[in-house]
Amino acid sequence: MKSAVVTFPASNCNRDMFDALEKITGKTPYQIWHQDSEIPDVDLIALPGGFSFGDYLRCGAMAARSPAIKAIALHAERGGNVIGVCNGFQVLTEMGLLPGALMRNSSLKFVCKTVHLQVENTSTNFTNAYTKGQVIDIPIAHHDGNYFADEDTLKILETNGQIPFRYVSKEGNAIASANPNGSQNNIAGIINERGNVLGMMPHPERLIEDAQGGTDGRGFFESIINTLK
Amino acid sequence: MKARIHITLKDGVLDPQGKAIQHALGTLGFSGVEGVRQGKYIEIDLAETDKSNAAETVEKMCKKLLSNMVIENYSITID
Amino acid sequence: MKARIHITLKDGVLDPQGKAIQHALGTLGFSGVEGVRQGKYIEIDLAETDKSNAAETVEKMCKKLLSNMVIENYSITID
Amino acid sequence: MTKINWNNNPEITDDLVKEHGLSVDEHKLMIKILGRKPTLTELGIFSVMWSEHCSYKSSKLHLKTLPTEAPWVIHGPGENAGVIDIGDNQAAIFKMESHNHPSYIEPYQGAATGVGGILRDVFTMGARPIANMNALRFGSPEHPKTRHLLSGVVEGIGGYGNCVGVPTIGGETNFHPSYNGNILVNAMAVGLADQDKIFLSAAAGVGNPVIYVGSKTGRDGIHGATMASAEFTEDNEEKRPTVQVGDPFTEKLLIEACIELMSTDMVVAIQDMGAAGLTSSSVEMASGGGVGFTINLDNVPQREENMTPYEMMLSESQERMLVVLKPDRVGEAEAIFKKWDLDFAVIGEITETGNLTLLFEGKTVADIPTQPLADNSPEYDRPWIKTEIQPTIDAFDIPIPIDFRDTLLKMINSSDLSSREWIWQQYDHQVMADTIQIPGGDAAVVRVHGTNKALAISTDCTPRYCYADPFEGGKQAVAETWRNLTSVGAQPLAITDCLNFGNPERPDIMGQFVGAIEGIREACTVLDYPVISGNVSLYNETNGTGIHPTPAIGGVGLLKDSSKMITIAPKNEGDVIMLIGECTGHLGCSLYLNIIEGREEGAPPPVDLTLERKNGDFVRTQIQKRIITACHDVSDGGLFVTLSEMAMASGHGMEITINNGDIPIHAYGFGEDQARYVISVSPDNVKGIITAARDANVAIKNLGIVQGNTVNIKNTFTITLNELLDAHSTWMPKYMSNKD
Ligand SMILES: Nc1ncnc2c1ncn2[C@@H]1O[C@H](COP(=O)(O)OP(=O)(O)O)[C@@H](O)[C@H]1O
Ligand SMILES: [Mg+2]
Repeated sequence: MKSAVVTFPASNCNRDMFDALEKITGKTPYQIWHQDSEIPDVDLIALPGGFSFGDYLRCGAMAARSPAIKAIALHAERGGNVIGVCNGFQVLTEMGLLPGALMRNSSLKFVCKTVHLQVENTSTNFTNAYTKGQVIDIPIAHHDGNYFADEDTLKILETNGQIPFRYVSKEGNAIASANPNGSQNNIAGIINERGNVLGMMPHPERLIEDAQGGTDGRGFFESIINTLK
Repeated sequence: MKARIHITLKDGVLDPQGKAIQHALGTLGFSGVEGVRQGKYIEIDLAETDKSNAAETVEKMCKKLLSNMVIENYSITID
Repeated sequence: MKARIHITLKDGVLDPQGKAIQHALGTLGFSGVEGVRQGKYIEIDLAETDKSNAAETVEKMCKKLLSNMVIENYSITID
Repeated sequence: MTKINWNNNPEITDDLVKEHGLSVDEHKLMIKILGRKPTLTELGIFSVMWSEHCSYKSSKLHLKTLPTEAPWVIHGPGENAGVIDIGDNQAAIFKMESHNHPSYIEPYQGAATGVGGILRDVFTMGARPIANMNALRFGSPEHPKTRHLLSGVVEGIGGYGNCVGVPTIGGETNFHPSYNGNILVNAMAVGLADQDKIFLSAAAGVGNPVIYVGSKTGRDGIHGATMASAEFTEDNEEKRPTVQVGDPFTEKLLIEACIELMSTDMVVAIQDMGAAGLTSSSVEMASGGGVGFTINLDNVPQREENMTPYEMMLSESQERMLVVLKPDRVGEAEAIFKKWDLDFAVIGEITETGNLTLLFEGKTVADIPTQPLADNSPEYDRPWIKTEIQPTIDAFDIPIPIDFRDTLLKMINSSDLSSREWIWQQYDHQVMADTIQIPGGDAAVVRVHGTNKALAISTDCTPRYCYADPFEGGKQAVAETWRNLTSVGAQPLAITDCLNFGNPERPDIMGQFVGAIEGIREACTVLDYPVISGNVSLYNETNGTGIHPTPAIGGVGLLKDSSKMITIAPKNEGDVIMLIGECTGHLGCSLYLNIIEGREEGAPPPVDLTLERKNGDFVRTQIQKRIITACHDVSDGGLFVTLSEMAMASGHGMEITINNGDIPIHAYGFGEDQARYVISVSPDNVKGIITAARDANVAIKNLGIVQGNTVNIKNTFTITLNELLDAHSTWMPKYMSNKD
């Protein structure tokens, strides 16, 4: 699988994403600078976490107006896979590739911890390596992960299975106490209707080796590889 | 010229900051606070000297960058 | 009553957000932007019906919670 | 003789000199160095260079006595940060620094800029920062400002560190009324570099360009003296010092741009602009290299209008660096900073005069020989008196609790011993994907990227011990970091210190300082654990009451094989819990005495450094052999607290039998004797480790086994894990959600 990682000014998980992709796919990813207007032909473009442009004004807002964004949108339009993790998810919503917005956490505090996620839909490009209903542990680290969309949008997301991941309790219940940021319907990640663009707040790239405390993040990258087979 | 822009959340969009302020005001003993909404206030100094040109430019700035139309409204004053 | 509060950075205090916005507007092709400052705009709905009481209360709110007096100024309008 | 522009220059009166914090003798010395009266700009430069903060005038004499060398030390104190060899041509670079006063005035920005400053000290040497730590002291929880300060400081540290993408992986947090009016915010940064790519600050090469990069200069944080001299400036605008605001976005760009610049061979010298900004950076670079600098202040990127030379030289605007480049490389360097959207300006060049010569609007506004300015700064041997030794408290004089359950729960639900998760959850402790031990254990551990090695880091100090006995307290602070590094299996290598004390002009405070330094010296010597960088923060007091002496120590150790790292959590039911070291039941100065009896008194536990070394070396060896599977040193709260913390971390209970002999059980369980560790080993290895301990002459005791879901200390108490977790985890969130 050929992949590329985009770096915006003050992206800070670009190296982590790059390393994870390199380790799991066995191929060195391309690096895209936010000012590149042309991007290589790849199977996956990853928008990493961080604080692009300091998260000033709104998280992801300035990054979503970068020169590289047009090419990324075109890639998605042609059916190419795009993932956005954390700040990358915020950029995808600001670009309009995914619906809704990510608001300040309801606690108003940055939160870094490991949460339980339930994989609800395993027929997507990004989740097929997991089993349906599986509860996985993944770290989160964000200040603005509180997903918001209007009711109509939420309804569509729910009925189309566009919510592959939800914050749940250890037992797999999407209850309020398992929700780390106030997201509507405990949403941790969403996918576009066509199924080739995914945004999620948790960081799978931080959990791909035992030394990091587990390997629950691997399935996410392995799914994309499976899709391309 | 100076443009003053108010960016506020649309009705129906939840406002975690406003909610938290309202709660905090309550704990501080302020009663009768029925609602709090937090928005942004941006001041821009422009080289432009024509008011309507300025308004037009700032309108574009809001659409292109300053506000997120999915969740926010904006209003502009020029002086 | 409704109180509208503007919270802005004091003169001379660095405004990283404003600076970044100014820069971004430049890259988007807006010229003639000479300065950008970002502040907060807060709307509070109050049960209070007396304007001067309201003003007094909101003043207290600003001092106690809403603004950081070390680096920020505030201004209040009531209507 | 250079012509000096006397226009707009006020007469330098004695009052003005005094307002700049300089003594009569210092004024005379200044005139002697210059051979004439100073200009206002020069007075400002002297005043900041000779301030306690920059010149270490009260502390130098004593700091010189600290051990700073070892075969693995590459650069000790004197550079921006210390550098140690960690093998394979790699180096760890670290330092700790205080930002106490700014954090009290504006907790968010004060703490944030503290993090920014210490990061720059580390990456200016060519290192990529890989970990942040923070050592925090707040006033009593009941004090009306504590909640606000704690919340702001933590948010500020997170706001900055999270954005720049350096994980904040540990620290320590104390509450005590002595910090009510003067909190301590000490930030430590650790970086990684190749040994052949370390950059120093000494400038060289007459004619080489001096470059300013980063953010523009504003009137931020200008020395308080400006207030007094405001009437001398041209415009009448209010000139009170403005709070420095951190811009982590710019810092992140600066890190990346500097690392990119330093990967080339263009850089001759580089230095961050820290305290006293452009002044200290240019003076240190010039004097360090025995050269002069001519700077044209008109070329300094400025954020505000009508800035005077005085203001530019004294501004503490953040996120700025000074670089000396090789000739003819300006274009290449500029391209890098342009790519990262940072200000870049050639502001001067290296001269052979040895002077710092400042030009402004075509005139010379200052011309100071840098060598005497930097090196002949005053040095004081301040009078001091030795701290009175406290009596040793007899454990038999301390009542035995009626209910041990309540006692333990009360202790772990206290401000001193409760979980700090509320704090570290606000820090991204995993960015860079190399954190292999997150906060909550003894030492934080990060992998050396792309290798099998890892660095262990811990910050420690027990101020109540230091107050009772600065010498023992100084020893203990060093020993505790050493123990914490040992507990995860690392070889401790070196420390940085951040010495926070009250007013050095008071002989009792100076006595605390001298005592603590002696203790640190002794511990570093015996443990082979040199001081490679540090910072002194004096005058930490309000209304004449000093803080508890707080020599915060940051220790760094190396794990050559990171797979051998262990945590405080025993893994398996049936594992055997053992105690290394001796219990004498020392309750003086203990948290038990404080929390349960409300008494702060007595001698602190003595630190036997030879014993520390022997026990620690034994533990480390057994971890390296994979015999010990979990380890936690015994510190605040004593043995019962240590056992509880291990149980909570593991999710398993324990069955423990205590043979306390002649020692009262509460003293055995809550005493704070040093040089102790609780370990777990698999049943198969018990015999072996007992033999090995006997051979090494190390005290070892079998305490019990890992089992069930209660911590059961036979004949003393039984508490379920849930009760423990509830007590331990709730204090801080509850405290912080209670707005007042
Ligand atoms: N301000 C802080 N920031 C991050 N971690 C902290 C902070 N304060 C305490 N911790 C973490 O909480 C744990 C317990 O701290 P402490 O009781 O000081 O440990 P020890 O007694 O082993 O030195 C440690 O892992 C420490 O790193
Ligand atoms: Mg410890």
